Amino acid sequence: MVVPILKQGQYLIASIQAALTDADLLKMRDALAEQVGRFRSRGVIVDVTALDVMDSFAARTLSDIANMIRLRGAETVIVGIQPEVAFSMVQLGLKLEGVATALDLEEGLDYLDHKTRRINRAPNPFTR
Amino acid sequence: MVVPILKQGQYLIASIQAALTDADLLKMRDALAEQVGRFRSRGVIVDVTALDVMDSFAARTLSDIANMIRLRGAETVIVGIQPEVAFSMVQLGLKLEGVATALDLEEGLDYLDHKTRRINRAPNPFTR
Amino acid sequence: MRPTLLQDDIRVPITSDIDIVYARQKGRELASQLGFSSSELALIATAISELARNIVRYAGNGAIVIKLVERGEKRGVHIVATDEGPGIRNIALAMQDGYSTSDGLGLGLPGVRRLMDEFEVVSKNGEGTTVTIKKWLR
Amino acid sequence: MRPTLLQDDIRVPITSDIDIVYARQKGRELASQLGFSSSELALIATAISELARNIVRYAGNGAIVIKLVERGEKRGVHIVATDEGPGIRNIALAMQDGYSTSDGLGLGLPGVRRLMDEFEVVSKNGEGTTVTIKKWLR
Ligand SMILES: Nc1ncnc2c1ncn2[C@@H]1O[C@H](COP(=O)(O)OP(=O)(O)O)[C@@H](O)[C@H]1O
Ligand SMILES: Nc1ncnc2c1ncn2[C@@H]1O[C@H](COP(=O)(O)OP(=O)(O)O)[C@@H](O)[C@H]1O
Repeated sequence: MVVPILKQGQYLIASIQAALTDADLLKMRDALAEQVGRFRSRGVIVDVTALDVMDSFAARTLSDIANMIRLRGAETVIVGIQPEVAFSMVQLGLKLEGVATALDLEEGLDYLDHKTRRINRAPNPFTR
Repeated sequence: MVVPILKQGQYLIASIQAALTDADLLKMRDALAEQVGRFRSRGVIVDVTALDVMDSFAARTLSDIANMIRLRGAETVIVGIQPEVAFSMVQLGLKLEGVATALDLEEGLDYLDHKTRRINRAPNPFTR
Repeated sequence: MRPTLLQDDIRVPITSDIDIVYARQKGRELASQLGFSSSELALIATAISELARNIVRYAGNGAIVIKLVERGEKRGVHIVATDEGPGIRNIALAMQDGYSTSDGLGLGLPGVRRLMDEFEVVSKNGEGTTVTIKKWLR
Repeated sequence: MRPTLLQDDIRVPITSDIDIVYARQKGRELASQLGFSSSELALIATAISELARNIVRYAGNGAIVIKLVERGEKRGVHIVATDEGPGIRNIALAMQDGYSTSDGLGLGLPGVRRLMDEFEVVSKNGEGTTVTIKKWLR
């Protein structure tokens, strides 16, 4: 199952499905790194609302993605980690350190708007 | 005894009582993880002013809470650790690493305002 | 006291990464019949995911067996991850947070122990690894 | 020199997590009669909390006995946490910071030793565990 990646304005939005294999996750990682360049995206949202389990491989891949995307000059935010998934992650010892998180898509967009505004947009406040 | 959780603007405030059992603490943890989503809160304050003892279970649960809440996209700050409780914690070897702390409720609110402002408020600098 | 079996067990052969997903879905399904909370189901599914991945990564193939069991008053789920791979050279090291012989996070085995109520690993050099975990209904 | 008892001791049966809170409150109450500072009372209550939780977690049930004692010039509080649980398999390991057979932080026993003036643990496989701790008034 391939993760659909949506281009929305300056951002890319990847929506992870429940039954995602390791290979699918790695494909998503590579697709995001490539498309950020192709579309000159400023930010990436990975929506994990539907994800049933965030194990150490998924957590590691998400943090790899955030690091790769940063090196490509864009920001990443993970949205939609459910309470029970957050609980399992914490018990397992996964922290997603250095990776931005937000409640849902809307908050994630807010985060990116803010995070990328400083750098990318409106160098002159009077033009806003 | 259930820990009362107050919604104040964008924040949730949980006030821990002295005689709190392990089960009460875990219930508070789960309630906070859930309510942060329901109320779209940006921050959580856990007020431990009244807590008589912070043992290894309480410390561990507070740091789990902070990690879970962060995965849900919000910030947590622990406020009101009393001097003698802090002293016991240090002797016991508890560090609350990676968990923000503040002197009291007021400082905690300040901390959250500052920590979440970046992301949430004042898209237009002239309205501030 | 040996736990008694509540119903037929499920055996998921593990040979590739699709099986990891399948095994954890099956585990969740079976455990939910006992009435575990959604948080507990997530813990159980996560534990299966970690053990199944270790089989694929370190042994190539093996199996996950999931059962519902009863011991005295308690009912729970009993999961065995087994393979005939190279075995774990140093179990004490493998149980430490952060220890990995591959490029993993090294949180799988110690993390699974934290997630479950009971945890046992038996491994013999060159003969394989068996990890047995249990979670009891509260 | 054996310490002499200053007044009746208090015995708190420990079977569930409510008893942990009750035991530490009782310990604080009794110790405060000797005139311990609030910092010392917090240390004592914390130590009781850790030992009581270990009883609930590892032995299922047991008791905490709290006494005020006198030895020569010194007066202090003397606490015994006792259970007939499985015992501590390896005491040397259990006394190390960070060692836990459950998902604990592994700071309970070594931490309690740091909190108190005297600390002793006796444990026999299959027969239970007794931890005795003392804090003297300065
Ligand atoms: N089924 C297995 N067969 C052989 N070795 C294993 C197996 N499972 C785990 N190991 C060994 O134990 C180490 C720790 O495993 P784990 O804690 O799951 O972390 P990770 O898989 O991230 O390395 C692995 O790096 C590997 O060397
Ligand atoms: N009363 C007890 N009965 C049996 N085992 C115990 C008892 N108390 C402690 N232990 C063992 O000693 C280990 C270390 O205990 P402790 O330092 O309190 O840390 P934690 O409880 O966080 O594991 C425990 O993990 C357990 O294996």
